[in-house]
Amino acid sequence: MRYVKLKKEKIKEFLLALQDYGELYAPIKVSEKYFDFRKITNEQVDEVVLDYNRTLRPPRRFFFPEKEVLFTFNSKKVEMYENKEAFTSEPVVLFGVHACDIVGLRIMDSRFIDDQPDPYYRARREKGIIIGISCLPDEYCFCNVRRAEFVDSGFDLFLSEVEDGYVIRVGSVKGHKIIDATENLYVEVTKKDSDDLTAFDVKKSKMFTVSGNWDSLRYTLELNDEHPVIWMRESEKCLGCGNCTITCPTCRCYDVKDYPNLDGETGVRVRIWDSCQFREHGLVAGGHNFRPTKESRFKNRYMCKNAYCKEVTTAYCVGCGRCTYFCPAGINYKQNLIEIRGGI
Amino acid sequence: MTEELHRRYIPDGQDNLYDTHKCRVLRVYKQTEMDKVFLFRFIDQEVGKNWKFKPGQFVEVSLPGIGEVPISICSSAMRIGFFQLCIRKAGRVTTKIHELKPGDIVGIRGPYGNGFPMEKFFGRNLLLVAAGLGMAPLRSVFLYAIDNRWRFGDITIINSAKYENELLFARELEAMRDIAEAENIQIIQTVTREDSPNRLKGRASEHLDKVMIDPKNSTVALCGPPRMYKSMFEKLVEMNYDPRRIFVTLERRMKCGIGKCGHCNLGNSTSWKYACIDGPVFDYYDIISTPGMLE
Amino acid sequence: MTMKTTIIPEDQKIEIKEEIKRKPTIGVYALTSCYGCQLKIATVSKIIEIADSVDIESFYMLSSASSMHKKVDIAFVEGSVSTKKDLEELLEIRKNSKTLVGVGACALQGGVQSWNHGDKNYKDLFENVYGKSKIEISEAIEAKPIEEYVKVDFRLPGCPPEEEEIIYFISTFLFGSWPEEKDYPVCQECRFAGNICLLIEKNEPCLGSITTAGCNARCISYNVPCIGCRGPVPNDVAWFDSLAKVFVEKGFTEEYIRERMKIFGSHHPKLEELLTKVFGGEKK
Amino acid sequence: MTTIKFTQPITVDHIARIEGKAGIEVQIKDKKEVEVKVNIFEGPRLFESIVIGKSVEEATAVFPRVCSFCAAAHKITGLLAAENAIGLQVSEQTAKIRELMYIGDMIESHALHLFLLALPDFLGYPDGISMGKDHPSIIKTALQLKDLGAIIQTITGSRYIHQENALMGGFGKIPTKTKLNEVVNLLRNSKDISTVALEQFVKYELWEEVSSERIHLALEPKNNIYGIIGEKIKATDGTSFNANEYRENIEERVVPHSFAKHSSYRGKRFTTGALSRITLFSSLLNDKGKELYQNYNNFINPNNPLSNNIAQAIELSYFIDRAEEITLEILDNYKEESRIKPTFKEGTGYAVTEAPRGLLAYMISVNKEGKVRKADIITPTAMFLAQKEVDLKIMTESLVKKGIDNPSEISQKLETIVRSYDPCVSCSVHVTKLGR
Ligand SMILES: Cc1cc2nc3c(=O)[nH]c(=O)nc-3n(C[C@H](O)[C@H](O)[C@H](O)COP(=O)(O)OP(=O)(O)OC[C@H]3O[C@@H](n4cnc5c(N)ncnc54)[C@H](O)[C@@H]3O)c2cc1C
Ligand code: SF4
Ligand code: SF4
Ligand code: SF4
Repeated sequence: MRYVKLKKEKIKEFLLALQDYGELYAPIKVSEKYFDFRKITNEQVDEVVLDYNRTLRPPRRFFFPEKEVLFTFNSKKVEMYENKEAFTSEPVVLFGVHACDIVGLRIMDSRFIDDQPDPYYRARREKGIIIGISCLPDEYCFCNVRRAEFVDSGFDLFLSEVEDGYVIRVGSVKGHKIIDATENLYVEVTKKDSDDLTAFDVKKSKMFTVSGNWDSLRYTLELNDEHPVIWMRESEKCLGCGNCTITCPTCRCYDVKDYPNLDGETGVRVRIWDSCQFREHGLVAGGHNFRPTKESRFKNRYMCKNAYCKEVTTAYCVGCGRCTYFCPAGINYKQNLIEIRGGI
Repeated sequence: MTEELHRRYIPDGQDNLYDTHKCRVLRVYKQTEMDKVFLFRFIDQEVGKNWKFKPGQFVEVSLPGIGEVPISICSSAMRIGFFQLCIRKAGRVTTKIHELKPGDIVGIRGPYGNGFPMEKFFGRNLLLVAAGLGMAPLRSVFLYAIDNRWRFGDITIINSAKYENELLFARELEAMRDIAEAENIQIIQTVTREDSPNRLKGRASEHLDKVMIDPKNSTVALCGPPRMYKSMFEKLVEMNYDPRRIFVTLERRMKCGIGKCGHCNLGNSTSWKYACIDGPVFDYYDIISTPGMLE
Repeated sequence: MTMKTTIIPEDQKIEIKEEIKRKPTIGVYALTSCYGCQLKIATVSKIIEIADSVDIESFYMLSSASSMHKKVDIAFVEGSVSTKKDLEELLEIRKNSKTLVGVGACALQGGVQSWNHGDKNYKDLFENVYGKSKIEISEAIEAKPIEEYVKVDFRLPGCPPEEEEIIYFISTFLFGSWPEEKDYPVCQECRFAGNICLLIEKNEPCLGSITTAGCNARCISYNVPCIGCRGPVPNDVAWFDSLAKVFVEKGFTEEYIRERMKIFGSHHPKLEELLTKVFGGEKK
Repeated sequence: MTTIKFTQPITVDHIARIEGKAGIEVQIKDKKEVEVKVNIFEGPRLFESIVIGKSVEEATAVFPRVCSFCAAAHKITGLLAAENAIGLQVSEQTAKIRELMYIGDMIESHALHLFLLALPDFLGYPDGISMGKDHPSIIKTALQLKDLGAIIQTITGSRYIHQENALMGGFGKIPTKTKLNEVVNLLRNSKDISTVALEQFVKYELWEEVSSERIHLALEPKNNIYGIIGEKIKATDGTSFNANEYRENIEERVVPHSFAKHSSYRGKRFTTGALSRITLFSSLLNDKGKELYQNYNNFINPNNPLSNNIAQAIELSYFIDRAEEITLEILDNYKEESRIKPTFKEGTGYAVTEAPRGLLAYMISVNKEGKVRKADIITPTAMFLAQKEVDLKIMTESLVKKGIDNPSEISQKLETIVRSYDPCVSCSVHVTKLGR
């Protein structure tokens, strides 16, 4: 690995420089409690927040947009024409991604690239630039037990906070090129910085409210598939609104819909994020629903998120805390998992 | 039929895995009031020549502007360049498919799914149990077995439906009766909801005792509505069929057919499966480790 | 020892008849409403394209050549049944149409005029406005969704409906297919839009989570909590009870919650049942 | 009494190309005595009753649903009355943005009425769409102007029908500067088409047969700029009264043939609308407006309802200028503001504004929790309905006198007159409590 150091006062310049590599997106404060990755123009670099808790919308949306035209078609000719947008669009430079979200993206990759690549996702992802940043957990975070509190791949650059700046780890050829081109921004990494990094890690690990790892959780969950209380009690509160899955950095479900035009001939085939919390997710022709109740849909998410993701970590959940933070019904996913586990 | 087919989602000559190949409808046969059989041929002969599938696999049929649906291939895997689909009019897309006439074109991608591991069936007796639309994928298995008759022991097929006029491929099976006898193939057709002079009465499971093949050394393939599986499975085990040699095919909602869209997930956190890539054919070990599969 | 496959008797082959293609005929009708749905249909940006691709037989707001008695392929009906005359007209429209699309909150949920459904006696409400005077032109009856009287084939929700959906409906019909119903809530689109959640953050009585999606969370994008104008999510997934509990925690009273949910949901068959689960038997 | 119907009673079951459901019924006795009824069978929606006991904030969200054509008018008038009831004073900027939104409604409604509902009568088409086939440039102009009005309402109110963004105390989100600048550009680009409607209508003569004396009522605009908001109502008979006295001055009564009530001003029938506004306040128009008014003065006969089309056409052009002015004023003093959350106390508030079709009056009374105790709405259509019936009667009589007895010819003419009023039937059936 290659390390350089960026002093705090150079952050702005660094962000401005990043604009040369594509459309820059970074976290900004959008309301009292919320942050979101938004497009950053030259005037907005000051608004970029470096110590946010979590963003409203997950980073996957930059590579797997909420709504995306897959094809335009001509129904008379029965022909479909690939939408080239994903291939021709500007690369996305995503600044300020937390470790858990980087793991989240790699989980997305495992389904969308590793095994028979989805061309749209891959095109966007391969040209995209990911710049990670270190963070400290709040009470919603449990990335540590998900083995997602630290990453050593999946980013181009990673900024780790030290006292007067950031130590940047370079994680890819693209990362090297960015550093090479902006060499004058950096200083050497010192022993003090290295000590700072360790101190930061120590501080961070002490802030987590859970410890160890939850690798065995999926077995516990399976054993509690018929838990007498928790599923019913919690799903009763659920609004079925899908906020948990939409904000989740690793949810991948999508629906495909054809939108015809008024000419009776052409139109678009679109994919839209779906959610297993919606009724139609498990519905098949003839009206049979494999997840007919709110409880069964509710449970499905817990099972999916805790299933084994052998390609990346140990589970599809990275412990970012979004599904609790953004649940209007105040359902505490982390707490529920703890309850099922019977301990932290 | 090699294992290599299983993971090859992108047919040759196509770089977008969601793109389709044009296929022309050659013939349309009415099966029942709700079901029609369509015979397709690839317009691009090259594609057609190289296009192979395994019994139990399915394709995504696409009508631009209406949508895409997964449909099991019901014809013999031995015929190159042609395939048949038996389609029930169930909703938006299938209704539109039912309006197709010979000469019309649809988009096809696939084949998808694991299909039946036919080579594991070789040298054994074969029991096929179909209920309703379940006959569609099992017909493919059945035709495969007939085409490769020497590789199998005795064969029994049970075809069931609610009413006589809903029995799929009933006439075809009927027409085969003579040959079947000569070939040691037993055909049982039964209806559950009415008395019919030509058919047996009752559910498929009620006629298992009539099956002539020896449970030992047999492979069973089940396909039908999920609710039939559980009792069927128990009964078969009771009758000494080897549970490890019972295969079922499952239906789930599917949008992509290739393990991306997430709709067909089933199971719980230790056995999280996608019906489209891990299935739709599942075996005993899947069944015991994946709750809800037989529901 | 192989056998030839695909033995299908010839007589099962299907006869092919060529259909003659013609433009579908449509009618746009109103019962009692604000005429907003018709206005919206009349003013969609692609109205000229629509007019080219279908034959508009009736459209009262736009054309004096309109008539209830003409046969049409697709009838778009807005408005609630609020008079005996409305009902007669509705039955006539149903009789003359192959497909009937209920349009808007009035037709589908009874509209805001149903706000008091189940609470106040209709006669009192009426007399409050008209006194005891007799109106002979037709008999007024309590506003009801059209589905209480006739079969509705498709539902185009909204107060008024969104342009995108109007075009989607007509386009699918032109393709010889039909539109898919949305049965997920506004929250989905609200997150897509990157809005903050007014319910969580501002404690606003947002009905997004029980309201049918399709508006791209229009109001919330303007910081205005959803009042549910697209009607409760269909297919029994509008969880009035769970949301009521959240509202109670935020300090809203039972009366307020019930009344807010009733603006566009008073005819929902499950509303009272689910609210009773939260608030107990007697409603205040 | 024998009724001699000279072939059959002339009835128009359902007048098309108006907003709402109404019919005309004409009885002609002894070839001269004419009785005309405008039957309004749009079902009642009882707005004033249903909001009782409800939170006033929700009530103001429901009021625009009285009518889609003037949703913004109902929204804003309702908000003003509600704010007056609790003594809430909004910021100047809020008032301006509201006025802009209201004008957007005016532009949209006038454009729709003039081009799509009224003009086909004159050009001889059953509807605007078939008219558009032969006159594509007219329909293009119509849609452009309608869009202009719609866009103004959308950026201010969130959409052009039922603008949820306008709330008590202000807006959920105020339009951005970028959006406002876009509107300014659109307005500027629309100036050259702003008089197309006027040029069309002045090709046709007013039917003199329908002229008769009438009283006009209109709101005296604040700041002496021709407009929408004001406090005092003036009448052409020289009288005037304050908005909060409207219930003492305008009386409503139920008639058996209509779910809309008939109104009178101090016992006399009267009319209201663009023609009334222009009759009373043409001197407050801007220069261009005044010029148009002068140039087409022959076509503006206060006693002829058909002149209302001309008045609307002049207004359409004027309000495009006025919208630009207001938008620029907003931009000049642009402030990031959030709305004032209302605090409730007991009170009664009145508001009268000029809706596209004329005076719109609201009274809302709330208790200390902010629940509606009483509400009262009088809509323009309810106000001019009685006068309209008289006009139709006069018209029929003179046609009969001339020996015209072809029912379809008569009914065609009558419909044209009805349309010239631009009646808003949905509005009119939500009417007030009786003056009990
Ligand atoms: C592996 C597999 C094999 C199948 N084989 C056959 C077959 O051989 N013959 C046959 O007639 N049918 C078969 N089906 C069922 C068939 O896919 C559905 O009947 C069809 O999708 C209904 O679509 P529709 O648009 O007509 O119905 P709608 O109810 O209008 O469906 C709406 C949408 O839901 C989706 N959907 C609904 N039901 C299903 C479903 N069961 N599976 C996946 N998506 C669904 C469709 O994508 C469709 O766009 C099979 C399904 C699966 C999963
Ligand atoms: S965010 Fe909360 S309320 Fe909404 S679906 Fe998820 S768990 Fe249910
Ligand atoms: S099944 Fe549910 S939890 Fe899993 S990826 Fe899909 S939406 Fe997310
Ligand atoms: S603001 Fe309303 S619509 Fe949006 S997420 Fe929250 S509850 Fe749902």
